[in-house]
Amino acid sequence: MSVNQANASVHDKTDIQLSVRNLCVDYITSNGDVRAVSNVSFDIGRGEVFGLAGESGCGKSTVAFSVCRLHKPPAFISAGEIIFNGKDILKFDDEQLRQYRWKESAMVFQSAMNSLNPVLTLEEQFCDVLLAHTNMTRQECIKRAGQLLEVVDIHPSRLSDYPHQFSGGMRQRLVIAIALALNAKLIIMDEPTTALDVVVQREILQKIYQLKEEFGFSILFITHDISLMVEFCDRIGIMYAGELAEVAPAKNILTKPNHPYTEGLGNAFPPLHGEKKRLVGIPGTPLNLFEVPVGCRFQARCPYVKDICRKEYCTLTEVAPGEFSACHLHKDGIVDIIALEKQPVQG
Amino acid sequence: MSNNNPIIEVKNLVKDFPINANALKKNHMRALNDVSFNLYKGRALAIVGESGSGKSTSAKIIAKMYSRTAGMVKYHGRDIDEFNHKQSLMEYRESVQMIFQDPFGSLNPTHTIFHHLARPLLLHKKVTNKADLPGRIYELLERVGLTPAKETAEKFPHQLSGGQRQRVNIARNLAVEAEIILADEPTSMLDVSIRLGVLNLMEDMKNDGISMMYITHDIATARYLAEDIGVMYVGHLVEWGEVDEVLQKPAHPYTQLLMSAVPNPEKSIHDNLEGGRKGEIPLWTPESVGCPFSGRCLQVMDKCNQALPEPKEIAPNHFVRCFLHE
Amino acid sequence: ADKATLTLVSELKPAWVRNFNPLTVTSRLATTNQFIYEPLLIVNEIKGGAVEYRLANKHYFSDDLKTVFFELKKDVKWSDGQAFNADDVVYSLGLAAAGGAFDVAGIGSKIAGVKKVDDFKVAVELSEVNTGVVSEIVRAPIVAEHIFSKQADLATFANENPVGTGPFTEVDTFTPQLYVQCRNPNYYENDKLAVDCIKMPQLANNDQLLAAAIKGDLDWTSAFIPDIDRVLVSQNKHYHYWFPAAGSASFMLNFKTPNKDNAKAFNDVNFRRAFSMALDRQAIVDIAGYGYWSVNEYPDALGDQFKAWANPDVSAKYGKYSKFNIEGAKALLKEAGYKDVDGDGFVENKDGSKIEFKILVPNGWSDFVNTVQIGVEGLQEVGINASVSTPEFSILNEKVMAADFDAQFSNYFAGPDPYMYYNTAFHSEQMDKARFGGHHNVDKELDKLIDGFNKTGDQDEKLKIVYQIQEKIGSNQTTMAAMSTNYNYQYNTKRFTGWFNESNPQARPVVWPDTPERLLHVLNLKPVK
Amino acid sequence: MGFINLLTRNKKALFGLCIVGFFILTSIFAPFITEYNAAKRVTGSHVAPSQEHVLGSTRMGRDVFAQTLYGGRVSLAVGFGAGIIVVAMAVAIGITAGYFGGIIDEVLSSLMNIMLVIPQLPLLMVLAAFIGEVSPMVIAMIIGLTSWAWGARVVRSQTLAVREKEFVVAAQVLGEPSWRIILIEILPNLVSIIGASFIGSVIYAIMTQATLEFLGLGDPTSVTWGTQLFNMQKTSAIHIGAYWEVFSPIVVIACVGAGLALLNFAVDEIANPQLRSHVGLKRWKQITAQKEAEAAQEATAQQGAAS
Amino acid sequence: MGFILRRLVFYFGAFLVAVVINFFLPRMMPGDPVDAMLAQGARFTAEQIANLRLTFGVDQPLYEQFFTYLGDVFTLQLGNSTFFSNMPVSEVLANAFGWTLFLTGTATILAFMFGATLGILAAWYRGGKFDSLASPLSLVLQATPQLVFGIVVLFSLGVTWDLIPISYAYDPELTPDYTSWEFIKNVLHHAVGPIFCIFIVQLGGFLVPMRNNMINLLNEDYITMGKAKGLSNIRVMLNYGARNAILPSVTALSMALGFVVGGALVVEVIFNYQGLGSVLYNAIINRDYQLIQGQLLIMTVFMLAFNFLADVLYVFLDPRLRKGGK
Ligand SMILES: Nc1ncnc2c1ncn2[C@@H]1O[C@H](COP(=O)(O)OP(=O)(O)OP(=O)(O)O)[C@@H](O)[C@H]1O
Ligand SMILES: Nc1ncnc2c1ncn2[C@@H]1O[C@H](COP(=O)(O)OP(=O)(O)OP(=O)(O)O)[C@@H](O)[C@H]1O
Ligand SMILES: [Mg+2]
Ligand SMILES: [Mg+2]
Repeated sequence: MSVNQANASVHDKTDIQLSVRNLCVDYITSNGDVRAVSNVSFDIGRGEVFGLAGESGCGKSTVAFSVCRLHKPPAFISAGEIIFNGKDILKFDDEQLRQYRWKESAMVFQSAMNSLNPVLTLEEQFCDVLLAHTNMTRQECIKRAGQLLEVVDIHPSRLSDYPHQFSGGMRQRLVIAIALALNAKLIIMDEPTTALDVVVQREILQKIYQLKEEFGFSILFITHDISLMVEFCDRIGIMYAGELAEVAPAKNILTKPNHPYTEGLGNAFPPLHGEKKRLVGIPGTPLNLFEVPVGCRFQARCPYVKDICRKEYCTLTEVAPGEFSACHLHKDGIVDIIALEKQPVQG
Repeated sequence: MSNNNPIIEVKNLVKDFPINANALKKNHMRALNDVSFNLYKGRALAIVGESGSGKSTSAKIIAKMYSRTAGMVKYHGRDIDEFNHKQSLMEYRESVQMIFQDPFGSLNPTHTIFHHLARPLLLHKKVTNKADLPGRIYELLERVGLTPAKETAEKFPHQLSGGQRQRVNIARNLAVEAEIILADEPTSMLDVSIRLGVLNLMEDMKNDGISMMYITHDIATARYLAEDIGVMYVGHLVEWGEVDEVLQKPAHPYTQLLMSAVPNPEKSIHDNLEGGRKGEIPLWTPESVGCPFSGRCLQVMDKCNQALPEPKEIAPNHFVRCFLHE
Repeated sequence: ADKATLTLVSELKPAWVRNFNPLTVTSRLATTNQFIYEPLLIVNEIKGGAVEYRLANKHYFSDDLKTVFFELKKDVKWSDGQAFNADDVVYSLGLAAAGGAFDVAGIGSKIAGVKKVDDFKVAVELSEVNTGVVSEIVRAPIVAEHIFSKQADLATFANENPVGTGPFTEVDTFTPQLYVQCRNPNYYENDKLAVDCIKMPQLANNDQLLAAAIKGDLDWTSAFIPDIDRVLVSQNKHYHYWFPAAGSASFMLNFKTPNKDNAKAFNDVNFRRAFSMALDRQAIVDIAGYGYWSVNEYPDALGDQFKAWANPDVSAKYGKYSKFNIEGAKALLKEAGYKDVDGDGFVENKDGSKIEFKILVPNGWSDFVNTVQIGVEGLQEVGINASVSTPEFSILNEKVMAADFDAQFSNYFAGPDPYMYYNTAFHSEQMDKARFGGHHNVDKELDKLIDGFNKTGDQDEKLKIVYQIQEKIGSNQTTMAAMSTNYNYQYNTKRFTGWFNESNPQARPVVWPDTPERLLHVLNLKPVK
Repeated sequence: MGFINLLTRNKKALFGLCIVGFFILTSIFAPFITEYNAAKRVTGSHVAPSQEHVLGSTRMGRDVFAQTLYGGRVSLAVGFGAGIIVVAMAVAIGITAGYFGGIIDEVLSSLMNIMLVIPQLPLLMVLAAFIGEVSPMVIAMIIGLTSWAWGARVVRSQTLAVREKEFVVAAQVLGEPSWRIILIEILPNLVSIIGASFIGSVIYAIMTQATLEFLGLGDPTSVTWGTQLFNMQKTSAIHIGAYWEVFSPIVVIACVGAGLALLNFAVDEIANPQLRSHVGLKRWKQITAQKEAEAAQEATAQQGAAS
Repeated sequence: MGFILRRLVFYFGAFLVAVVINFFLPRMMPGDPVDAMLAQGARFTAEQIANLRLTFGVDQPLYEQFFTYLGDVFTLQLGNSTFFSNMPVSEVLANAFGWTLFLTGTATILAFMFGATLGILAAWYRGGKFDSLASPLSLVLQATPQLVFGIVVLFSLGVTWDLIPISYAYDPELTPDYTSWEFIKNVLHHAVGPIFCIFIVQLGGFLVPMRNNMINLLNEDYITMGKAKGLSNIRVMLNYGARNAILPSVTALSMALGFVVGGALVVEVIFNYQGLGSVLYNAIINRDYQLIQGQLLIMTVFMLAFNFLADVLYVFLDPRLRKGGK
């Protein structure tokens, strides 16, 4: 693997909040080990919203969990560095880690329904995190919790309620409020709104954006809805089968894809306006991580596959300023994928 | 709208569910209120709306999974209640089939794909000679793109991916040669990259003359697949009609809100929502009056809280239930 | 000085409830009779029915044998100081004569009336001549008229602070786990009584009794202790035991069995004799009986307790059928025409019909169950297809009384003379009243002989009758004797001496409440210095 | 089948299966293992273990080894027989209640709940006393007929869960008859909980039978582990020091219980994949420990280099 | 509150059914107290037996007995025990009740405390040495009959080594005095053996479910969130894990406590402990109808009471079952 691999970053060093370097995560299973995240590198700047998109199972959550070092037993970080504010969190001891969590980087999970402890009141769930990380008294904690609730438009009097007494959207906002409790510098959001209706989803994302502007934290945003991601993120990383296929500014990702997979993703979303035509999406099925081929991982589904793709691994390289792609097509100087003549594809 | 006769005609459908029932008191919620729509041969009707708005309920009533509280459902002009005897019920079941949301839950993990396809064939006597069975099954599997068919047939559901499982479900519907397919969010649990494959397959079936009801959260795919669309809100069909007409010129404030909320790469997260504001979704009961959206509507009027507006055809094949269009 | 306290177990109960009313059989404590209420006299069974006078001085029959007179001791006082006299006896026996729930000795039908002759003499009129009745009459408790006659309801009267004539009337301690009865200050034989108090620890079952005995806590018990030499005596050198012969126990076939095919065999004396010869009595005694029993080879199953009554002629004539002899049994069966026709290893009737039966024995009576199992081993060996069945006691009882069964194994209780045994086991009137006469073989002549036993007061006459009875039963092999059973009795010499035992066989040594002789026993004990 | 495969792949299950299998086989082939008749006197009383009588003899002079082997036949048969009855009833009642719901469910659920609150052992004791002469098979029947409630409850709730699954709805929409849905679609999905309930019932039945017989409510002439205990108690085998008579049945009961318990543990893991402790976990632990050790080494090396 | 009310109705129904069963069960048993005395070798003449039967009054017709019984149940007159020398049944039970409650209650609560704690630890350190040893071991112990432990403990600790008493709840020589340390020590000494036997068997019943629950829970998002919050391990384990995992165990505990009253029959019989277990055993062996009835009745009442308690407790512990919010 190339050591001097390009870092998918457009930031200068001082402005970087989080820098993931060659992250490899393995799942140790009884059927053998699988590398679910392979050589992933990206940076997130201060105040930036960085999106990770990709099919189910491509390793998005695994990356997110690794950034908080929350990965659970079968997952094992086998290589790489995760540098937060200049320190490699993979080298933290337990106490450092405890301090780092939530204070530096907080996390909002996919399902708010399940990420609040059903038997504790909100007050307790706010206070335990405040008490664990600050010197506040309980009284102060309750006050702070009240303020946080107001931030997400929930009345502070409801602090004594239990999670089940809130609606799905409110719960999601509650989790966000808890994530804001310690002014964390990075908030990781793993599909924070997938379970919600579009109207609620938009409200919440607007709220998050507004809070981001106010508090200036960075966001690692994960979803598989690319349309949404394009609206919400500054830059987007597209993952395929544990690897970053492409990193580019959000605006370009659909209009000017640098990787056949990105292009396929773009084509998988029928438009809301304009002419109706038959779309094909991406043929084939996602890669089985137990059967990783030599060469490019996307080869089996790629309409432009060439011999080299079956032989050589392709690293993430900068193909245009701020745009990175892991595709052999670029090596050969072919940049505009859309201009390529398409081969007929079977559904 | 096509001028041939509807295959399914739903008229003023009402469905109540008991809630918080105890021995002393029976409370009800109204899951469907005065809902009317038709299904036509070779056309798809998409039903969109937020969770709990009654989409699945209406499909399940048509499939005779639920009884109805009031209103009428006709199949080729006959009340579906007439299909209650063993024989006629089987006939009806043969015509009306469903595709479910959860590709994991809709196949029995303890049986092979072969079993899943053999049952409908045998049950509805599509195959009378057991020797023909494998051939017919392989044929179906090939038709839904599950090749090699023989190997797929021997697999268990957990050995297939989500998309493949939905294809098996579709094959199941093809097996009985159903006339109507009620697809309840068939792609919502599928990955973006395989979603289209399933949708295309459904489109092919529709083009082969099957009548389809497509329930979804995803307005973009609704537009992709369906000719007609209905928008539901809290048990009410608030706006319906030809799909592009409704989506390009949403007339009901709720439809407008929905359209402005749909993720769209051409928009920005900062764009404001239109037509309505955030708020609680009301619990509709048989006693509730007025328009269900009145609490969130930006253009709410007094009468909105007093009566439910009647449907109005504001353009050919474009109906809306809103006092703004009286 | 320390009191001489004797620890005894005369009853196994889950808790002690304070009740010393001798008229409530199921609830009174086991130390009520004799120890609080002395009897008129004690019939010493071991000494062939010799009489030991207690409250009475003397007793005799009228010439027509229809009345019994009891003359009472004059120096007896109730423990509250009141004098004991004929009124008490008339009152007490009157209760019994009236029959019903307070007739705890079950003599109501045998007594016509009770009369006071003078202050110290009582006449008991019998309903018919019965020279054996005294031993039954004296089982009715003699209570204090001045206390009992004042009670509103004798059935619920708990008599918590008893006033009695016996040695231990003062209740010293009483808890559900332990109670102590101490010396009656007014006891008429206080000079003879060396034991000051008797202590009764509550024990619920044999295992606990055994555990307590091993620890040396108990002085006098009558428990069944398996393998007593290894289990108890070897653990505690102060323990001794004596197992005097008690009743007997026999197998029997139901002559009236509802099973027609079995009935053919059961009614054939040769079959019964072969059955008897198949019983390995020595093994039964040694294994099932731990050697406590003795082999019973009396043709009439009489048992060792009544050795003196046995007719040597009968033994000579039929004794061979009561001896274990597999080959003999086989030969006898063959001779009588029982053959294994179908080759299943078991013999069939002459007409080829099957003989197959179960021998009933009550569930939970382990030693008897084992006995029957050993018996069955022999039976199967000679080709008789018998097996064991262990129903609940009450079910067995009902079936046997109703003659709805094939075979059973039963023990017999003995009295001072063989009358009780013969009467319960062979008298046709008793067959539907208890399990003892389960063979249901009705023999009117035999009935008459048995009835005659108590119609005479002459001992020689009685012996003659018994000889005749034995001839009848022996020739018929009505039952198949297995063993003479034994009384269980263990004693501890650490604290007391004077125990009855083989070399001092003064009376039955048992401490259970149905052994009046225990009064004699306690009076004989002396504390060890 | 997959189920069997899973069972044999699980170490605990395999161990449990071996134990139970061992006792089943030894009792089935008892006549080939011992020459003695378990119900007959073959030697003296309480003979200590010797070459001839491997586990000594009882008071009645019966061979303890033979009794334990033959006793296993009856005890295991009772266990498995009762287990089958329990499971059959639990499944029939539980599925009916769960699938049909409504008033049927109300009635059957009440029945289950009432069965559950009636104390079991006393009920068994009273019934045993009522029947009078309780052969082991009768005990199996009684246990079977009184112990289904818990299993029925579990089956019912699982049925409720499965009934909501879309494949059941799909079968209904397809027009499958109810009996077919229950037997073909739902039942196979309950296999693991039925298995767990079966094993649990077998354990319970073996224990209960032994207890009833020990308390003297069984048939003392039958040869079972329970009557072995009863007889050893009655003959004070412990006081005599005939430990072989005491411990033979106790050890086998405990072993069979243990084997079945291990099996059940494994069935639990099969029913609930989250409980499975995979080989991966162990390796994960090793690798993590290794990496930590390396890191520590590196740290000290760096320190060394720095100083 | 509707939930609680409905449970109460059920419990009352169950109680009535239990009363009926309690009445008929003992009467189905063959024999009567006199038979029982005879079976124990008592030596009565036929006449004596007849007289004895008079004292038990079992000759009323069944239905009359039933109504008398029904009336008596509600006035707590449970009749007199024949075996306990005519003591009122209520008194016999009252005497034994305390001991059983003490014995089994202590053992159950200890088992619960140890089981729950060890279960939590086993799940937390899942796959570790402790887990792979303790969890199967406790299950194995649970599958071993109390009978076995009873015999082994009694004869090893009690008889062979003479470390613990083999009978009674306290030394019969002592007068009960619950304020004296001597006496309490004696009581404890007597209870050690039986408590141990009950404890060891019940341990697995709490440990394994607790462990399994906890393992399931540890995959829940809120546990991960607890960790992500940077809370200490102990806090996550207790407040997030155990607090939730304990819910089902609380039901199990109340059920176990419900069984307390009759649960330890075998152990009580083996250790001659004067609790309800040995009372029941003796009552059955001695055909003491009234006592069996009374005992079954209070066992059922206890079961129901503790079931009810479990329901209430569950509502109390699990806020999701409480109504409220807005
Ligand atoms: N506990 C586990 N054991 C083994 N493999 C796992 C485990 N968890 C995840 N994986 C594998 O790791 C890969 C990445 O999983 P991950 O959850 O990160 O995907 P994702 O991109 O977040 O998917 P989704 O969009 O569905 O959340 C997948 O192939 C998955 O099969
Ligand atoms: N069997 C039922 N019993 C009681 N209430 C029901 C039942 N089925 C549905 N409901 C209620 O009826 C309303 C409509 O439900 P339905 O499933 O039709 O919604 P939906 O629009 O399909 O939602 P989703 O998008 O989540 O599937 C909901 O509030 C639901 O709670
Ligand atoms: Mg994910
Ligand atoms: Mg739905």
